[in-house]
Amino acid sequence: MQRSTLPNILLSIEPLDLAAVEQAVRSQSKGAHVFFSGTPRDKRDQEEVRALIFDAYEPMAMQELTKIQLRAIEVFGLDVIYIHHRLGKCFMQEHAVLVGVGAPHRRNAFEACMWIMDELKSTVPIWKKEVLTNGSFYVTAHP
Amino acid sequence: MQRSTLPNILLSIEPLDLAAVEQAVRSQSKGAHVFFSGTPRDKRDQEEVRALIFDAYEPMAMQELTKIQLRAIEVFGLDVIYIHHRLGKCFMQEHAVLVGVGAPHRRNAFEACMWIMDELKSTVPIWKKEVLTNGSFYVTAHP
Amino acid sequence: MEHSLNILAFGQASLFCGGSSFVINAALPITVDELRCLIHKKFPMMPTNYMVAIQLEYASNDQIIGDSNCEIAIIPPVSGG
Amino acid sequence: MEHSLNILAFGQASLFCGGSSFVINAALPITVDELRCLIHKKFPMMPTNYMVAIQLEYASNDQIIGDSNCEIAIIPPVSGG
Repeated sequence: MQRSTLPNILLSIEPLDLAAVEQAVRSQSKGAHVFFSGTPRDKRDQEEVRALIFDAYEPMAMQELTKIQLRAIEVFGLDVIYIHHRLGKCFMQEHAVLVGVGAPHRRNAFEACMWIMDELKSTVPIWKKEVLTNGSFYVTAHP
Repeated sequence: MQRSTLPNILLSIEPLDLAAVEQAVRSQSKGAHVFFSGTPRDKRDQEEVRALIFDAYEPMAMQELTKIQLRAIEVFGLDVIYIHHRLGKCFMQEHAVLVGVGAPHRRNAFEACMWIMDELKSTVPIWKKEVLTNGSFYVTAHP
Repeated sequence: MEHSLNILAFGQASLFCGGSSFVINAALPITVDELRCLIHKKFPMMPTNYMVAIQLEYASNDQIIGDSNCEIAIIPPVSGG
Repeated sequence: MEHSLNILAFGQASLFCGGSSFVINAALPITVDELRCLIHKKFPMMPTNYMVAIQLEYASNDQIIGDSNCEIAIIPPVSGG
């Protein structure tokens, strides 16, 4: 299988690119490919959300994401895995997070992708602020 | 939310387009988007597979896919759902099947996508022939 | 009175009946189960692990076929996806 | 002897300490639990539902901090994804 130059783990202030992830997964895996994209929800209670701002403790976030990557490959027998997370300002309809996995069978691909998102949301030091259209910020105390 | 002209249910002899599905899901749903792509495996026992050929009982397949679509929306509370299946000759690295769903929360999006694929594989009248590189065909008796 | 039932065949089934459809002669009404017996007599080599669809819907074995114009198909195990 | 520990603060925690880092003076070695008490004394309004990371790894409350040069961070509940 050809190697891709797309990084498997990425924290990026630029918009994330599902087509690139999909292309990279497809070139390295036959069988079942599952992709997850999280986009900002546009409401916080009654208030309209205009954008998200993501901050990270970058070196630790990279290390935690790498742990997730290695564990997912081992546990679910993945052929390939990409985990990309947006940093900085993320507008509506942009990807906040992208996960792409390839495995010989779909059950493993689905379960890996779910597990990756559960882990990411509980361990990776990234924080979200919601920018409301009234100009205020909302910071979740208990996500 | 803007409507998309992409059909929600599609049987197509043309290559399937994940980018189009992703774009359509994103324009109609905020929150969690899950995409599944099945590509042909390249081995049948020791023999190399060159392509797949899909035949369908088309009017019944469309009807069964529509049942899956409506049930998935109802059970999993989806915002949007696309199920596209390739017909005719499908080469390696082309999508045999594409599913895209959008839901407010990721658990529902993942579970819907898994359920859709399970249903599709057990009820939709589509049949696969594997074209081996030695020129012979392989037809699964018990998939 | 005998009727001619046109039966559509797909997937593996079409390999055993030599094409995409065939005709079964039967006195209507008959059940799906009875139709299966007639098909088995005509094509004894055809595996019997198929479903029958009537008017694009999966039919149970005790469902009755009363109309020779309804669309009948035999659906061997599917393998899409 | 007192050492100055530089503590990185992220997310909600940074709203309570007025920036992305602050200094705690402590006689080393101390445990993570003892560090938490010192942080609570300095910033009583800061919620205590954070984790402590030492050298980029989550630390348990009984882990010992013996080196004032190690990188220490307080990690409030994360909200990525």
